[in-house]
Order: sequence, then structure tokens, then C-alpha cells
Amino acid sequence: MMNRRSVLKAVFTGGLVAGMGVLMPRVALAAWSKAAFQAESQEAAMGALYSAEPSASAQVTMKAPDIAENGAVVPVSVKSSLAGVTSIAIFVANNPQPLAAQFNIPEGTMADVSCRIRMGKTSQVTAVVTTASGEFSASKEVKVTIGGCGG
Amino acid sequence: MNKTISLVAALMMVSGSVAAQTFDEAFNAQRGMNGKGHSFTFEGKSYTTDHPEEVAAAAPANAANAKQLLADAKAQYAKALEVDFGWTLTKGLLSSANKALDAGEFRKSMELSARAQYHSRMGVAQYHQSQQEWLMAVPN
Amino acid sequence: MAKGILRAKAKAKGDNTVVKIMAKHAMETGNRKDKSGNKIPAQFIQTLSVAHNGKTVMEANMGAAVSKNPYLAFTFVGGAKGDELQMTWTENTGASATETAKIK
Amino acid sequence: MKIIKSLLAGASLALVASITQAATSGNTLASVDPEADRLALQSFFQKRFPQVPVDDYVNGIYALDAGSREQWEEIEEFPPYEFDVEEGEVLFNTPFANGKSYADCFANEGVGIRQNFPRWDESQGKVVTLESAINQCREANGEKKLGWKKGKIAQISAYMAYTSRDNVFDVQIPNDGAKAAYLDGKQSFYTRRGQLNMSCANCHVAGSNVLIRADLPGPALGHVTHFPVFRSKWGNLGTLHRRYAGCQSNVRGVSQKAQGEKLSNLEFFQTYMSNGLVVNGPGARK
Repeated sequence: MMNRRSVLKAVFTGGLVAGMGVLMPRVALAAWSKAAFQAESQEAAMGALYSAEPSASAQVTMKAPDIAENGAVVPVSVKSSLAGVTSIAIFVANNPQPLAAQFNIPEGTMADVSCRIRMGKTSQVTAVVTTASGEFSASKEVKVTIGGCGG
Repeated sequence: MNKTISLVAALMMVSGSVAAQTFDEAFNAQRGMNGKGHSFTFEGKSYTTDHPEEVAAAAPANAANAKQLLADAKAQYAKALEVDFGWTLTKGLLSSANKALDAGEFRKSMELSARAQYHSRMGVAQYHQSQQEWLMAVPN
Repeated sequence: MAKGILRAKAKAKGDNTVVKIMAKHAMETGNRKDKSGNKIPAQFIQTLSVAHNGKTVMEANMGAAVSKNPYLAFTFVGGAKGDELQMTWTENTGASATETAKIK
Repeated sequence: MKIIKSLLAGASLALVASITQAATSGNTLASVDPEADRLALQSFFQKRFPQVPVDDYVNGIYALDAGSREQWEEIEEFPPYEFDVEEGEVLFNTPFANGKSYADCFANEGVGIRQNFPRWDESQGKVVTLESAINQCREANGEKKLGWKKGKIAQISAYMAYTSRDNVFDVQIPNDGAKAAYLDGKQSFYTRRGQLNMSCANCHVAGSNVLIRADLPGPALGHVTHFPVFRSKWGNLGTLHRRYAGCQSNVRGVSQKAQGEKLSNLEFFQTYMSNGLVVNGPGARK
């Protein structure tokens, strides 16, 4: 209840400052892609974002747990030592919509992001990094188990 | 030492012919191995592995018996709650038994009541047993 | 000023600024049902962009698979103690707001 | 065959040993020795996990499980309970209708005092937990009680714990009344309940190195230091008594009343077991 109320309040106060957004300078970064986020397979999601299939690279490192403590909150970090990274995306192959998040990395921002994602079940998690010379990826399997104690 | 080993062995390997210390132990061992509806002998007499509740539930399926069993089960559940040792599934069993009774499914109602009553009897037994045994789990 | 839904911890470290942001948001996926079996409509933060001195330093596009109370951490070059970060979020419902945080 | 034999011998010895112990100590008001119990529990865990320093047990399961700990540390980078601490602070500082506030009910105006709870209240003749003190404060000032398990009470408790972080738990047992409450809590902790016939100790002491499906149970030492907790499973913040109810129904027992005498005594016992460790609540859990 309280959640909703404070969100509503934020939306309301947000309305007042929303106009400011227009005044802020925008750089040409990829916008939220409906086709990619609503795609129901990883191939389709990647197809919506990339022109070619990403190739695995040791210069992309992803930190994710072997066994997720709780599928609702899985910490994932992606880092890359490749030059000129402009985007980092995280895919969970077995989620209903595999694309979890995509980050635009402007120049001056490190290719190193952390976030927390939801996983419905055990799945391959793939991080894809975009550079001027194409897409590179790293993946690993993250196990989602049923907790011992519901409580 | 040898004595202790053979005692434990006897307890663990108890079968129809090997005497356990008490009737309860013999019953539990037989029930554990064979489930319900099995016969065994204890000190020369013949018994079945049915719980008393199961015996009661085997009575003719009719409204009067089903009602009686449900009332007994409810009374037993109240006793379990009184000592704070109710089990979670009992309430649902009782309400299902009630529904079955209303629907005229007497056999089903009686079986559900029997299970509820068994849970509650065990809850009370657990309470008494715990009073004696809890200290055994304390590390020293 | 009333507090918004974003909390940020931004720290200047040498030439860089480390930013950690969490939003108080349920991130409803649209796949869940309420107690009476009706689908709870999707309501999640779709974009979160962060700007420093008018320059965008991060733009996150998020799907429903981002956890409740979404969290984002990144590092950018520049930024000094006392500088302000502007953080703008947009929901899939169209709601949006800009909130600010100071670099410490 | 030999293996089986020695297993049997071991089993019989354990049986005999525990019976001898049961006959002698710790189950009566005269023989119960809380300090000895506390040290015994500490040494139990030190023997079982020699590499884990005692102070680390405030981190609960994360003291023992490296894989989980890594994820937990990531979560603690920006923990989900921060919003609750913030809201708890606002609630704590909002005056009641009569102009008074929580600060008027507590020592040191309610700041940095988590480590003294639960405490034995001689005039009431019972254990008072922090949550029940919060509600007593409300009632004394003409306000309605809050629900015990989540929401505002958990947020206020979280804020009060937050202001007490790193203070050392110091639960006192000043007299026989308190000792009786402690003993009752101790008995509860070791008593099997529910259809699964399990006690707290089955998992959290004896079973602390045994997986339940994919999870290790949290160790009993330091078990309560980090409450209230934001459990990912709940998706929000909850009190210790909410967790107790969950545990009890997990073993298929009808759970005991939140903040009733039984669970308050259990909390009293468990917190005494964590005396000497620091307050690190609120916590984030899976």
C-alpha cells in the first residue's frame, strides 16, 4: 500500500519537473527497444538489437553467482577491457522475456556496470558488449534452486 | 559395550518375531515397515498395524458415525491446541471432513476425521515427549 | 523538497565518480496475479538516465526482469565532490521524474 | 559389516551420553546456567567451524556459506532495507496526537539501545521485546497498536537497530523471574514441534552443516542480531516474530502467537545466546 502511495506521489511531483527533461541535452543513444524487450526468445531479442550474432570474448567478464540465493534478486556485474564500448546488455535465456537490461555507455563512462535481475529458473546468462567493431559476449549458467525454508 | 550394541541392533532390526521392549515400539516398528492393514504378534497375541483412529474410521459409513468421528476429531484438536502443539494440516482436514459430511460422503468424511484426530493425538504425544526429551538436544 | 523514489550514493574517487543508485519500485512484470486471480498490470521503470553537468553519463533501459527496487552501479570519469547528478526515470506507464543527488 | 558395527556403537554411545546429561543439568530453575549455555553454544560452533571467528556469526548464514556471502555483499552495497530505515526514522520522529513521541518512552531517547532488548520487566513480570516496547509506548500515549510482523513496526525497529549498530548485545537476567523466562525460551528452542517433529535446534544447531535442499540453515549463534530483516523471499521487511511463525509452520506446526509469552521468551533466550556480539540489524536475507 505504502509502496504504491509513494510511487504515486513521486509521479505527481515528477510531473512538475518532467518538463525539465526536454531542456536537457540528449546524446544519440539507443532508446528503449520494445521489439527487444518484448521478444520471447534470446535470438529474437538479440536480433532486434544487433546485426550479427555476438562472438564470445575473454575481454568481457561477467560476475554472477553459480547458485542464486534467490531468483528474484540476482546480482550481476559486467565489465569489459575492450576499447570504445558503447553498450552493455544482459540476457537471461530462460526468462519469458530474455532481455533484462541494456545500458548505454557514453564516452567517459567505464564499461563496468552492476545490477540485480530476476530469474524464473536456472538459465544461461549472457552479457553482450557493443563496440565499434561489433558485439562480444560472455555467458555462464546461473542455477536457481528452490529454497529450503519458505517461511 | 557388546551388550549395548546388541540392544541397539535389536531395536533397529526388530521384526515380527523379535521382541521389542514395549508394545508401542513393536507397533511403531511394524507400522513403519508394513504400513496399515498388517497383522503381527506381540507376546503371543495378534494385533494389526492400524491406528485406533483408522479402526474407528472403518466403522459402517453413515451419518451418525461420521458425525461422531468428526466431533471426536475436533475435541482432540482442541486438546492439541490447548498444549500449543497443533499441526498445520489438521484444520484443513477437519474442514474437508465437514464438507464431505455435508455432501453425504460419509466414508470420505470419516477417513479425513480419522487423520485429523491422529494428527492431534500425535501433537499431544509430542508435547508430553518433548517435556522429557528436549534437554538431549542441548550441546554441552 | 519531497523525496523521490531514487536514492543515490555517488562518491568521487580520484579522477572518477562511483555511482550507485537504487529506486524504490515494485517493477511489476505484468505476469503476476493478485489474490482474486486478476493480472496485475505491468508497471516498471523503463529508462533511467543519469547526467553530470548536462552530459549524460549513463542510460539504462530496463525490462521487467530487473529486480524489485532496481539497482544500478557504474563509474564515470570526472565529477567532483559537491557536483550534482540529475537522474531521470521513466515508467512504462509514461510517468517520469527527474531527481538529483550530490557527489560526496 | 565392521563399519555398520562401529556406527551402531557410536549411536548407542551418543544415546547414552545425552541421557546422562539430561539427567543432570540445565533443565530446572536451580540448575540452568545461562552463561554456561552461551559459552557451550559458542564452543559448539567453534568446534564445528574452526575457521569462522565468533564475531562473524552476526552475519548469520553468510558467516558459513561463501557463495551466498558474495551475493549478500553485493546486495549490501545498496541494501533494500535503506528505504525502511528512512521511513522508520520519520515514523520514529513523528509526534503522537498528544505531542509526545517514541523518544519519551525509551532510555537515551531511543537511540542506540537495541542491544538492551529484549529485557526482563519486573513490574510487568514478563519479557519485553523491542517491538512490544514500541507498541506499549504507543498505547501509553493513546495510540493504536501496530501489527507485529511487518510494516511500520518493522521500520521503526529497523531504525532503532540502525542507530545501535556495533553496540554489543547485553541482555540481562537479573533475577529468578527472568531466569524462568530464559529457561522457558531455552526449552522452546530445543523442543520438537509440528508434523515434521523438528526443533529450532535440529536445523540451527545440530543441522547447521546439513543442507536443506540447496540451503544451509543459519547458525543459532548470532541468529537474532540482524533483525528485522528484508527478505527477498518476502519482498519486504519483517520482524523476528514473523520469521518465527514462518519457521514453525515450515515444520507443519501451528505457529505460536507473535509477541506472546512463548515467542518472547524464545527471543530472550536466543538474544542472550548472542550476548557479546554486535547489533548489525536491519539485515538483508535471501
